[in-house]
Amino acid sequence: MELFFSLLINGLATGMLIFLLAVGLTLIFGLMSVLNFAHGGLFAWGAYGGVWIYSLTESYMIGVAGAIITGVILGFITEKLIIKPVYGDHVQQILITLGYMLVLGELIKVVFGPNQIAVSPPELLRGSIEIGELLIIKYRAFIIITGIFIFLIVNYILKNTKIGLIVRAGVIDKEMIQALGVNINKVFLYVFMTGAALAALSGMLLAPYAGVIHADMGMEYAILAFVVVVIGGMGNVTGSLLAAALVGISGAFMAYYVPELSLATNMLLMVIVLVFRPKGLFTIRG
Amino acid sequence: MTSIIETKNLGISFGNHKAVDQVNFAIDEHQFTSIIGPNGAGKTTLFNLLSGQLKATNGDIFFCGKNITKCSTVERTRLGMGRSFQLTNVFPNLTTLENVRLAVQAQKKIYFQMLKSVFSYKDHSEIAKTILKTTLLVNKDDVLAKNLSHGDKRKLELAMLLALDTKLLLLDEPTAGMSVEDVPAIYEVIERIKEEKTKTILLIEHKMDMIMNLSDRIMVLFNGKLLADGAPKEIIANETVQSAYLGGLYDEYTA
Amino acid sequence: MRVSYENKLGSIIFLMVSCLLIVFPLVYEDRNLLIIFTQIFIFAIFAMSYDILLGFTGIISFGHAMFFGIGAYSMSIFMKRFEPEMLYVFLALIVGVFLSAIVSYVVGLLTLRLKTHYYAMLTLALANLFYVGAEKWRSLTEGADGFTFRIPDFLRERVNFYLITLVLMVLVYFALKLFIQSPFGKVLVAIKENEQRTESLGFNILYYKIIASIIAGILASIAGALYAISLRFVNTSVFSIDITLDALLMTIIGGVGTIIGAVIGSGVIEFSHYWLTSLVKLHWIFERWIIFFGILYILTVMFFPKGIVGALTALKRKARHEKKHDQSDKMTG
Amino acid sequence: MMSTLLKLQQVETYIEEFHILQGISFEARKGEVTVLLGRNGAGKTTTLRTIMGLNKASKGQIFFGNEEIQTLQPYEIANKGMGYVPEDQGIFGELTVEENIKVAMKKDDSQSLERLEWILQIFPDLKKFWQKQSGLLSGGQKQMLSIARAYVKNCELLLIDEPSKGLAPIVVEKVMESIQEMKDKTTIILVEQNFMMASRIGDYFYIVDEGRTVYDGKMQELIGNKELREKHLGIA
Repeated sequence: MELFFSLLINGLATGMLIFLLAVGLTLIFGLMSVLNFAHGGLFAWGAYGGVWIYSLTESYMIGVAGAIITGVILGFITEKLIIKPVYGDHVQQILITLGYMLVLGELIKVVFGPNQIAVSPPELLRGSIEIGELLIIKYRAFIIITGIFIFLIVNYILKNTKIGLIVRAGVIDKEMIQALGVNINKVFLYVFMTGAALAALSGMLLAPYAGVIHADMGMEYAILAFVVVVIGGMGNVTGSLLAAALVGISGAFMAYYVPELSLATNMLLMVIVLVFRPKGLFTIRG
Repeated sequence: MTSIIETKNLGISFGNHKAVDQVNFAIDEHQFTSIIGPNGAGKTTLFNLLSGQLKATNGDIFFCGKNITKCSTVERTRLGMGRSFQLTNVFPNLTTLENVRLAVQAQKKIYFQMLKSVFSYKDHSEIAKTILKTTLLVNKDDVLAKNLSHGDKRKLELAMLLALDTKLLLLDEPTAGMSVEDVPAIYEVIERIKEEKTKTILLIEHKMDMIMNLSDRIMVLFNGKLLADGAPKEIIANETVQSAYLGGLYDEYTA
Repeated sequence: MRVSYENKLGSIIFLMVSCLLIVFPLVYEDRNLLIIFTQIFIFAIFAMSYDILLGFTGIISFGHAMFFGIGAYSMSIFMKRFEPEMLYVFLALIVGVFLSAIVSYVVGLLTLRLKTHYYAMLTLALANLFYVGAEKWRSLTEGADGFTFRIPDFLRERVNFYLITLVLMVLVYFALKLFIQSPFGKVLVAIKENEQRTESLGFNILYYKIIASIIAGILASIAGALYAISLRFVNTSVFSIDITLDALLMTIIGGVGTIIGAVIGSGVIEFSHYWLTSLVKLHWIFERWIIFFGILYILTVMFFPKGIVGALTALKRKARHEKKHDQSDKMTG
Repeated sequence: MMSTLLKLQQVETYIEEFHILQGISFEARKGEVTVLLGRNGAGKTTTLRTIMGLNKASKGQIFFGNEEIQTLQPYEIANKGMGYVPEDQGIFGELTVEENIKVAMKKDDSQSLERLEWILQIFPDLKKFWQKQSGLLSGGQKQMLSIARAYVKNCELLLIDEPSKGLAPIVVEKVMESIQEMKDKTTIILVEQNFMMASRIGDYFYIVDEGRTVYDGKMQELIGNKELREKHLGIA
């Protein structure tokens, strides 16, 4: 039982990190049908930017803020320079964003050096708490809570605010929302920046969890995020949360019981979903 | 006399909407039939059902007596049904000749040959060139399809269809989106095909003069149903058709 | 028949340059240059195989490293486990080709029905699976550390290996030229241009895509095997995304859909790589030469999507066009 | 004579290479219902889309009030006071009726709320299904929602594309009545194939053919003239 919970929490924590990455991907795709292969690069930059500020200020929270700001700024630049020129051309988008991913990774090495950097959690989040028999590592609990918190915020914004309403409507019919007086390009820019900020936050949260950060860390998580986006359905935030939890938890259990197959399971899941339910496991369309 | 294409209670629904509803007809070989009807009557949907782009929700389609309801697009083409599209649908970065040659290649069933150059298939090029002549595209062999004028693209579309050498031609608005000046050329091409008397043609069109001159028979679709079916003269005289076109209660004002 | 004329011209130049290259090691002895050229030939084969997918069939695969890696590991493991003899080199090649064919068949069957972005995503993920697999299966691969091995003496001779790779590249080039001029190749181009239309002509496009990806996979595996021989070392990096990116960079910078573009791209990139890293003494930034390529690549995709070869032919065509236009302007004007 | 609100001058539009509008000109006067008639494929829908900026005019000018709008983005045109009801209604099916309306309202100011209240009086069904997912509405209700949504956003000119399409006759009647009621509040351009419906609420008509206007006049004139109708609208 103890092992079960420990694996569950472990998996959930990973799942939340993937979810934060997947939110941006799924909304960006839903809104403008842009598939951003460089999303993992923004994730890595968030980690480096955040950790750098963390080490400078010795305040973890300022580090987190730094990561988010890094994400926002990079998101802005990326949308303007890389994504905007190739709206509507899928082939170009795919080719360009992958190349941009490469550049982002190399730029990290230029700015922060090619070696990996060790990161530890802040004082407050070190160690673990005991609840009865159960030993919970504090930092993991922190990630899970943050993840759920972010999900609730995103959900609240989508469901209850004007901009959220516009985003949801835009995902359904891009043309009509413009005919109702909404500048979709501006909305898309905001969504892109938000997505980038969340990716950066995810990277920053991962840093103390994994213990080290390195320039190529983006790809592995980006691939998991792709898996999650596909399983959850493009444009579906709740679907992404469920899928991320599924991928994270099944990954944790597989890694413990059949470590050789842990990654293969996720891939298999994605292949099955893509072949049989290309619109995603959690998508219901009327 | 067996008909070349026949439908029995053919229909398709999207949700609650019956786009094509209980359509029955049989067309004889070498007949020229036009399908008319207002927007959204289900003409293109009917074509999609016949050519296999869409699967029928009910009813059957027979081609030369064979039930083809479950056949794929590819199978139908190979059986002898060719269709042109409402939107221009050619290979933009290939030359006119290459476009047609691909269709000839498909007709000759050269599918997986990968060790011989296409240039060694002299007969293919010859056939392709003959067809380009029929479709008034002489001297345009070397032009990339994307650089053709809109009218010429539509002709190329017809040329590719002819190259497939199918018994049945489904022509979906060959003059759509065309400047007025370009229309007579397409008309001429279709007339030429008709005069060869080797093909059965089913045409969707709006240009009434064209339909009246070419058709042996006209079918009127309205709200997915076959409203009328007969010789052009009968159709003109048909009151129901008139009112369908003008929207419901036409007689209200004439009475 | 202007198109085929341009094609022939390209092939003739290619053949002439190849002949020069055959003589080259006899007249000029520079070990470094020999190695670079060998690398270029190997990657040219790899890039050409990628061009079959991207340039001719319009398939964007982000998992081409899969096949490169399979070839490289087949060769390395054979050389390590058995004697470094030519017999085993051939056996390893055959095994690598066979495995790649099977993998590309299965992958293709499962995924080639999907839309472009799903396919790209899935191949990226699958290649990553191989990468992780190689890292985990240490008993066979020794993971990221990799292992060295010995190769037959005949191949140890740099000039021999240089000539072998050169001849192979020339053979692949002409085989592919023939392939794309064949009825089959024409259908591939048709698929790239307009899938739906190709289908409505009566071609079963899934078969074509699968066969194209099998051919590309086989050639990539041969390139991978040669690569392993040239290094006498292998590690998991042969499965990494960087390898796929190399193929992407080379075909796109050289010019997609031209075959010769892949060769040119390989040359340009390998040479500039060599040149840029030699500048490290001047400034450390040149260690990160890949940045320059990344930026160059992005700019190419954005502004010259047809690469070097495409830009050159466009220039030529434009010049010819302007001439024509001048004349016709006079006529109508 | 009432003042002109919208004016098209020799507008040409291509969709890809399709030359759809080949120099169309017409005007809509304030407070009137202007009807565009013509057989399908004539370019009526494209005309509305071009006015809205969803298709770009390659030549010609479009004046809205005194302003040229053919180069503006769709959202800018919408914000100038244009409402658009597309042929397929353009309902956001996964959103509720309320959300569909709210997404169109710029602000919750008193004027917008007033408009909302008024339109809900005309379409009581919408009020009844206020919280219902709009994709589950009937065809007629979707049509009403689309019209209401276009109207609440301070719209001076309403473009309605074939509101009768795919609806049962009794529902058509209802939709038509409501459009008639809106005549006092806003100017309307209506594309319609159903001549009966168009003739009841239209003030002025244009006949569109081959992407041009070929005939125009007062609706009364068309109703009383069978020959004219047959020439331009009939199939003969």
